Amino acid sequence: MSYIGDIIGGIKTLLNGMKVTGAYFFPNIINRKYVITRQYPDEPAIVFERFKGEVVMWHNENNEHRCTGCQACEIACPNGSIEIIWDRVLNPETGKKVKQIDQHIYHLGMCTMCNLCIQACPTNAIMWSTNFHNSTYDRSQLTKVLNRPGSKLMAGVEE
Amino acid sequence: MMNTETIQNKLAGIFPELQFSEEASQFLNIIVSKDDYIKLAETLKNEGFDYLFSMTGMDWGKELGVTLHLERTEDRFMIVVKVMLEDRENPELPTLENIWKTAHLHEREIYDLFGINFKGHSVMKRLLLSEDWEGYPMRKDWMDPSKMIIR
Amino acid sequence: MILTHINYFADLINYFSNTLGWGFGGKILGYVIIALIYMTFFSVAGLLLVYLERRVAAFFQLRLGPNRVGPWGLLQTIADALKLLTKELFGTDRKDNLLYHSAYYIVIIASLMALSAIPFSKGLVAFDVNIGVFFISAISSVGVLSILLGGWGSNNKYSMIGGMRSGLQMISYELSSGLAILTIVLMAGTLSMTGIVEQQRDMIFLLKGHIPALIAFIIFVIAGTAESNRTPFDLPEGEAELGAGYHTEYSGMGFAWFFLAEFINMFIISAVGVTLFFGGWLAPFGITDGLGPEWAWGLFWFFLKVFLMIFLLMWFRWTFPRLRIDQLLTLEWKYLLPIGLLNIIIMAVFVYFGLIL
Amino acid sequence: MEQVTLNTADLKSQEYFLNMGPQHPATHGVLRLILTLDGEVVKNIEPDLGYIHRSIEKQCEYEGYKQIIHLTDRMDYLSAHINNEAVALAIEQALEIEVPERVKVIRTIMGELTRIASHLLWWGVMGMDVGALTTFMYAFRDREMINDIMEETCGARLTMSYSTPGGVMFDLHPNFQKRVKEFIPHLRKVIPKYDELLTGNVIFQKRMKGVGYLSKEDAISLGASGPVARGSGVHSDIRKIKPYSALDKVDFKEIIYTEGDNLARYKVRMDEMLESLNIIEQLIDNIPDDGIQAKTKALIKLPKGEFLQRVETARGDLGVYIVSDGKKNPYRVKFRSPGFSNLNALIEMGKGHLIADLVAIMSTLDFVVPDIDR
Repeated sequence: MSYIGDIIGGIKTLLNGMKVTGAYFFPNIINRKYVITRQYPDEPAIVFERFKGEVVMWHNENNEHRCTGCQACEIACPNGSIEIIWDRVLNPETGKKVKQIDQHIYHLGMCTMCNLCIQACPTNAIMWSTNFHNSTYDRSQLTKVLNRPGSKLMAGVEE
Repeated sequence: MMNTETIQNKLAGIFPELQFSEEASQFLNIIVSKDDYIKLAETLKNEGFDYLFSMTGMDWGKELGVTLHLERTEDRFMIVVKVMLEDRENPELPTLENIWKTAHLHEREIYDLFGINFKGHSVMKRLLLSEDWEGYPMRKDWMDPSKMIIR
Repeated sequence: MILTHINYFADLINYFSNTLGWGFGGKILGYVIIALIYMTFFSVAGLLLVYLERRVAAFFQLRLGPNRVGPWGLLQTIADALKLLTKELFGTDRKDNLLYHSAYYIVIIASLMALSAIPFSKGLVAFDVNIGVFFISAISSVGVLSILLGGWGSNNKYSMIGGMRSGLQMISYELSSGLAILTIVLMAGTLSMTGIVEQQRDMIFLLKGHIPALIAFIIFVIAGTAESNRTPFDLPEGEAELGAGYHTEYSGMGFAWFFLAEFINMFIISAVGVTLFFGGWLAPFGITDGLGPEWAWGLFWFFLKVFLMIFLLMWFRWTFPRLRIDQLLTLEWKYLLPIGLLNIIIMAVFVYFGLIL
Repeated sequence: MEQVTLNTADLKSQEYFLNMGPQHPATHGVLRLILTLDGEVVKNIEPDLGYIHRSIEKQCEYEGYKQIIHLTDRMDYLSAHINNEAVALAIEQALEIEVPERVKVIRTIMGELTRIASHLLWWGVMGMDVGALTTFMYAFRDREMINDIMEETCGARLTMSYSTPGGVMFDLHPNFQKRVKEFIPHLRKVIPKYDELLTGNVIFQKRMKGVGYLSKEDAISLGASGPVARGSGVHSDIRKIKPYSALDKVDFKEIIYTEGDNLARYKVRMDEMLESLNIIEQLIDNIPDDGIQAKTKALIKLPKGEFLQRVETARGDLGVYIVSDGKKNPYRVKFRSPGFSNLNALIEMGKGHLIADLVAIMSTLDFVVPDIDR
């Protein structure tokens, strides 16, 4: 009689499975109870504050940043995503030559978001932004200059 | 339970030319010549080292080599077997495929990346790289023409 | 046999040929109009079913499904069809052109023909033949030919395996569904689809034939699912195994025809099931009798029942894993067929001794 | 009259080749198997790898020790954190650093969460491979909760790069404990449902039972590890054999099934999820508070020598073998990936089965192709 028993037992397991899916389906029909879809442009995406979107450089309202051009981030980066073009400029007040960044170039396309540059930065000049709209039509647009045009080093960071 | 002394004494009795060292490693290192390699592998398998944890191709600069990590599943005792090959042009070793089946893919990988030819292996073809690839990229003297890795 | 039923399609042809006096030309015109109605129904129902499937699947899977194009996403499948229409038709290099291209015509013709014998409502059946049930099961086995041809003609090993599997599967399961249908035919005493429906006025066959009818229904549902190539019997496609199986190498409309036909086949299986077991277009317990034109209520009840049946098939699809080819045959030859044969004997005995209700 | 006779010797069946992959739904990535088939029966399997080979081992020879870690995320991306941990542990072992207790506990919790996430994804894909498409979405719903926990603390959902030599990147987010405590009962509630949906299903049982048998001896000889070996009754859980991080402080049992078939491997993973929950539950309430970073130098140089660290990833026995010559770059790094050795087992197990079974076997081996190719 195991022949009949097999059939009945088998059908029972099948019904069990249908019970599980049905228990999700019918509430979903009525009030979308278990629906987990987030319709992104209509509903905002959940972005956590620590999300590693891209590296940005902090600027204050006077267009000043904290990057001294020490290149610690460039050395720390495993992929060579960061290149710093710097120069020594004569400081008129002290009369000494001071290292100053010209361009802090960041290749987002090569970045693996490993956080080592930000850990390495002695002056907290760079940080993560939670921006995730990173797609572009052209790969060259992923190469970004982090310091804004005309920005200067914030006073007091050098010490 | 097996420990370093017992296995060392046992093996030294069978293979007088083996070198043992425990320097700078957590395990007993056995350095074997190419000729004793297959016999040592068989002996170790009979000693209960039934789990070939990994087979690592090595380029020591002058010579190429293979490092085996062998483990007894019974008491989880691990030893390291190293074999060095002076010949960089046509390095050859007998295959371990028949002793530990897992060597099948590991040996193909080593052949692919280091160019060590395992005699008697059933499918001695390139595994990761394409058939027409030239050179053995994991060797230290391999130059990367595209400057992809070595900046 | 002279058909005494009301048949609006026959009336239409009669109107053109006799009332208007257009003779043979009027007949042809009538046929063309009926064909157009059926083709429109074919595509509209196909697209709606695709939409329904996606929506139902989405709710099973905690998603929303298509909801952007048109109200509730209703036009999504039309947009998809437009996309498929404009796509390039390309296949493998050394395909057998004749077989490859005839495959999708056969599949459409087979399902359209099967559709013609299904009574949608009182008097709404294009081909009201006295052997309707027999006709449908004969025609639906033509469908397998297209899959075999598509699988073979594509010159692709995955397609071929899919086609071969399908041949095995559809031919075997044809037997069981045939037996299940015969069980009901025994009870009805007629092979005519409209006749079967009319016989269920007092009680639907599922209740009338109680135990054997219930077993026949279960067998029919399983065999029907297998015949329409749906999970758990979607071996010819077997997504995880064969990519897309027999239609791997079809693109654009070639693929779309297969896709539509699959859904129409599901509709046909459900419609046959509803006609045989649930009284077709008859209202349950006659609750809407005399409340307006019978054909309109008939349509409503028919499509409602078919929808519920289709929903059952969809529920299967989104719940069960797929069988293996040998298990598929084991199920058929060791379980369904013996039980079906036994069942038909039981039914015969019941009918002979008047044990049915 | 002419006699027509059929000489059966003239009837020949021919074996043929089938390229399964590199683009194929069942290979979960770009694994290519060259199958020799007789009808639908698999006669021989020859894997062709390297479609996602990125020479991680070679790259490591040109990176500093801190910089290796983020590369390992990309190997077995489903157990990214455990890979990170393996390298971090290897470096710590070489430098003889004692990491703070908090770090150990955090790493263990994260590791177990990663394991659950990986097994959940496997469960969903397993269902898809045998044709039950709905499992995938259910598994992803639950996995998403883990991903959110990860993102909140580590800033990334999959490739966390969370461990560093001597510690972890960030401290735990204040919400971490709350979210984990929400997740544990949720998973405990849904796993029985999953069992009803898939495990108990008669079709699934028939597909799994007795298929892809791997004997204990073969499992050891083929170098199988992780759930594959444990499904064949091999005591192979590194968490038990050589406990690392905080695993020596927790009480859990190693899941071993002895049947050696698909169903056994399936059950090992299902039970492991619950066991991982147990581990997390024991640790989550008393995370010590003694800092997240041991003192390390900015530029790490390992002493001369060879260092092997083994951890149990979701796939099995991952070995990180670092040969150092005292410079700032390693001389040679070898990742003994579990998937690579488990692939050996597929070659052995798949022979003589139908294609459909091969797909199911591959699914129970739970390949992550970047892990095989490295």
